[in-house]
Amino acid sequence: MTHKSDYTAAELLAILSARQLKDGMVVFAGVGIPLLAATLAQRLHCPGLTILFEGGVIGAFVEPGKLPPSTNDQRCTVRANMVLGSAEVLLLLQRGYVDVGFMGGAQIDQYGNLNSSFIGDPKKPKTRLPGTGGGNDIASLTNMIVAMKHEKRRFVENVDFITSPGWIKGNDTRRKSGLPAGGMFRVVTELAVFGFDEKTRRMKPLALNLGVSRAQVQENTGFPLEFDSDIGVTEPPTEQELSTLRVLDPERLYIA
Amino acid sequence: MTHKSDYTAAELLAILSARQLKDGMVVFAGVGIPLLAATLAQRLHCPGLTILFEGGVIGAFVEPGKLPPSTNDQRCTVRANMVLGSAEVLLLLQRGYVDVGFMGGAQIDQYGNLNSSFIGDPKKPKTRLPGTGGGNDIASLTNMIVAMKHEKRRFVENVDFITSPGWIKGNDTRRKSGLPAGGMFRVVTELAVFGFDEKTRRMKPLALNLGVSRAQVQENTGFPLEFDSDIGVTEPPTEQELSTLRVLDPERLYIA
Amino acid sequence: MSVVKPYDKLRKDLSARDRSLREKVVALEDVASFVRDGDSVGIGGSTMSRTPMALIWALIRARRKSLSCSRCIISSDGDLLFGSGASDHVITSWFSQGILWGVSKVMRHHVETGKARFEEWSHLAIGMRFRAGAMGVPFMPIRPMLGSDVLAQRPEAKEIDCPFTGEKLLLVPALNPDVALIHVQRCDPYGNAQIDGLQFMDIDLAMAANKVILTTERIVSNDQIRRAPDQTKIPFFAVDAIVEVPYGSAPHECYGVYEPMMKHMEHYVELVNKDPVGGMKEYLDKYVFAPKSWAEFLDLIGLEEVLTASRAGKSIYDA
Amino acid sequence: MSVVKPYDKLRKDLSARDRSLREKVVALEDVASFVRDGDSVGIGGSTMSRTPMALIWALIRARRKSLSCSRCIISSDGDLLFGSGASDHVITSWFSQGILWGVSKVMRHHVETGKARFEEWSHLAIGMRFRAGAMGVPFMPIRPMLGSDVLAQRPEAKEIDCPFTGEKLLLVPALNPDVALIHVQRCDPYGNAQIDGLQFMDIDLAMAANKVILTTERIVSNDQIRRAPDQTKIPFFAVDAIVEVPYGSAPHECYGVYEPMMKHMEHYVELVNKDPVGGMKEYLDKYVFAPKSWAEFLDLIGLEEVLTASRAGKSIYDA
Repeated sequence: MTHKSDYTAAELLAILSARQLKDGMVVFAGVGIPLLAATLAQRLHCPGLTILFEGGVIGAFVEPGKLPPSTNDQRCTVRANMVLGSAEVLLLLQRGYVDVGFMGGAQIDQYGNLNSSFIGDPKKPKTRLPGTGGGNDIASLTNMIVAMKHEKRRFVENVDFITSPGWIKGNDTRRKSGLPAGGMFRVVTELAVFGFDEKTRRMKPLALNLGVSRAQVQENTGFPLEFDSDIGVTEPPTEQELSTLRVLDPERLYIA
Repeated sequence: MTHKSDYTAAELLAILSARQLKDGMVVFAGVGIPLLAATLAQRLHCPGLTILFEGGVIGAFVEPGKLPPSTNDQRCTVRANMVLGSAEVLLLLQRGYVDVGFMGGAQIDQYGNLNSSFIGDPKKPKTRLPGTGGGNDIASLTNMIVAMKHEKRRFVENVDFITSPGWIKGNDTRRKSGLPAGGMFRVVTELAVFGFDEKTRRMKPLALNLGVSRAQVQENTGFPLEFDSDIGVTEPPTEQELSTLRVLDPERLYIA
Repeated sequence: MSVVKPYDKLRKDLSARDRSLREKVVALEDVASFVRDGDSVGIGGSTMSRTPMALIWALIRARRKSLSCSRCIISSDGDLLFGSGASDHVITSWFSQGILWGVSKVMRHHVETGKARFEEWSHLAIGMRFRAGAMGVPFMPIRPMLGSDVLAQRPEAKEIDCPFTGEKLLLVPALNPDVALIHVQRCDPYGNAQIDGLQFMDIDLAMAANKVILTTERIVSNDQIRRAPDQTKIPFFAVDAIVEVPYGSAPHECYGVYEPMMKHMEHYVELVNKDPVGGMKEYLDKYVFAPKSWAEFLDLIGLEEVLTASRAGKSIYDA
Repeated sequence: MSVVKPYDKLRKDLSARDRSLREKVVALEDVASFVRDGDSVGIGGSTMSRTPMALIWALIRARRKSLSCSRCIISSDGDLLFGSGASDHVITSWFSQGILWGVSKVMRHHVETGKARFEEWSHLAIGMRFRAGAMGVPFMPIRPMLGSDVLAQRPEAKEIDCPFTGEKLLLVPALNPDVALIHVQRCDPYGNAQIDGLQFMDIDLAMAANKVILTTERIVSNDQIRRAPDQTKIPFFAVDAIVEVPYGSAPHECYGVYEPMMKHMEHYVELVNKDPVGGMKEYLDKYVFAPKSWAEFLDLIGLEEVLTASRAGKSIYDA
């Protein structure tokens, strides 16, 4: 069994997220940890995982050591089943062909809304961030898994700006906004794995990572969390998961 | 000089319509006489004529003796610049890339409206005709040339059913219906060539074919025509036009 | 009632489909089990080109009925669907056997006697209805049909004033057939399909339908597909069943493989236009119900005609 | 005022273009004459892929200004457009140098000081804006952006209740740029263009724009195009000027030809993110204004890096 000192936070993130994917799924993956985790899943328990990339790719097998610098690069198309226009691949989400959208996040709130546009007032922002890309489309149209670093400034009660909608203001506000399908499903961090309450749609810890306490999770979160008394603990990364992951990213672009 | 007995009505139609086309034009051609006339123009005065076909073809050169049985057949694609989806080629009309739409017609009225859907009451039709195909789209979206046989039952005051709109009810009724672009431009028959009055949008003879009298044209037309006193006469087919045409359609599929 | 599926229903139906990477090759006699009486059926190709004739033949043999069939331009396949009783409703822009033979007497017989409906839209309207369906939106805006009597017959479409420009526009409703029937030149056992040459509306149709049955001139390996992924036109997860049927469009054409088998077409037209009921029965008995297999049907068309059509079909690449 | 061109204007502008079959090859130094200060400019490719870098380089050298630039995802090309003063308005879904380097300091500097505007739409929304423009309709319906603050910032879009289903929908306005800049692998002297691999939104962009300038890795004969007409992605009559520019996307990538020139990109990012004003000036002086030709610019990137990128670019076909 591996110990916490055997892997980085990013490696843990990649492995725990990879485990969320099931064989035969159609998953729309963002760049970075999602791309890496989906590719990892493909090489472990999901040989029939179909990965979609925003640049217009269906069913690629990214080559070890040749991670693409974005999901719009030709490296994303290696051994793909289909290469198509980028609007077309996004429309697959709208039509409903995709099981899971899988993204990273910069800032998230209690309802799973993501911000990647502004820090501070959008009219006079402290920081202008790069924006949505396909994030808004993916989050609006399918079930989402987000992998992100767990810091208090990233886990806030309400995001400054909803770039990619989660459950908006909870309850049925997402559906009422015109988004009846999909929604935030899982958030994976180096501390824990989260789901969302079926009714209130607030974020809820599902399992703690090995060696992480409830207090530690709460301390790093900007809003109150409710822990079930019987909350479980995630299995730590296996040797096989770690070694496969490291073959994929030998330069440690995303797992450092 | 050729004489009237040297060519068929269909040959005259094809040749007079071909002359309406100018080099460099982008023309959307229907099957039959239009396809033949556009191909003829390409081989005579319009080597740079770009012919579009409904099946999804840009810039084809149909082979002599290999006339396609429809504009959706592979023979339409010979030496084309581009083959694309049939919705895409129709959208080129909507966007405005096409100079002229060129069709045959079964029944036309004083405002250039075409009927290819019903004879009699559409609710209980005497005859159900094949319908619009791309005709409605072409007529709605671009400047039209129609080549058709001149018979009283085909040239009616008002068509039973507007399948492909010309000037609707004349004046600005076409624009008011939501069709500000294009409109019926020329009608070519074995008797005469017609245009449309700039204001009233009624059909108007522009030139008589050789040996055809005004009375003969009026007799074969189901609505009153106004002839300018100085109305001209079209040049009869030349030997070169006829021989080139006959090479294109050696089996006389369309020129019999 | 609106003809448009509500988004909830559209998503629910699609998420219930098995979209995993799996082999889906079946026999031609099995495809009828994918289609229920009363289904709406989208038909690929156009006129006499890449018509999924073997699939239509198989559905008629299985005595499917009350199908509502949509196709951009329908020809003798439409005749057979009406004449066999498989369909009593066709949605299309043009319906006859082919321009060379005038007006189909079979279509006329069924429509003029009220036995069946021929619902007419403009060609672009049909395309945009499939496209809206493919995109997961309830409509597409277009300009054609405005001002015409084609529109006057179509209460299913809605005229609006554009909220941006104030112009008149027509919204045509999404069409999401229960099943799409499509014939392609090649696909792999998962359903990744490549279509050469004329595409017609097949890509939108495939993405719009809730089930896709492909026939293919040949099945190739997934490796071959992955060598040129930008040639894939329909992704495997939109496909539910695959049958390898060489000459699967006969007597119609398949781009780059064979031209229409015109002698058989002329024989067909003569038979049914002389007598749209008796002639049709004779044709169906002899060419659809009697043969034991598609190969036997091809044999009835005749080897010489099949070879002539093949030679002409490949000549597209000589020019 | 609506951002959408009325249909009358759209048609009039297009009919004024010379769409005849004619040769259109020009020199790189001539392309600036096709673009006026203040024009709206659509940029092909995405992120670091098939970016029309040589065209942007030429426009900056010609001191074009006040361009309103739209691109699905914009990267260091956006930096250069802001940093050089060529553009003060970018319409996109994502703007940074590339995911590897965090947030662009150049973008931040210009946007946060109010020197320039970064107008954000969802990725699909940008695509559907080009598509509406390409189709000659004033809008397309989509579902994303609803419920988000991205929409709250975009009064140009209109929320409606669907007239068919009653559902909420968003209508995004057509985008018809004055000029599109697109880089392709090959085209003929008329402008029939083939694009291998990733297409991004280039086809819609080309059809939507009122003028298209292509750079191409190589010019091929019209005969070669006509041998495989189903590989043509942009028809000649949508194209107004063509420049043959090998490595015309450098230091970005061109599918199947070269990967990004990452050492140069890293050098660039380091320079401008350290000092978005001075570093940018230094970069522009050295790499944009000083070289006498595009070949000289490539020489500054360095032969070894260009060759490395080429070898990697072609390896896509080995896998």
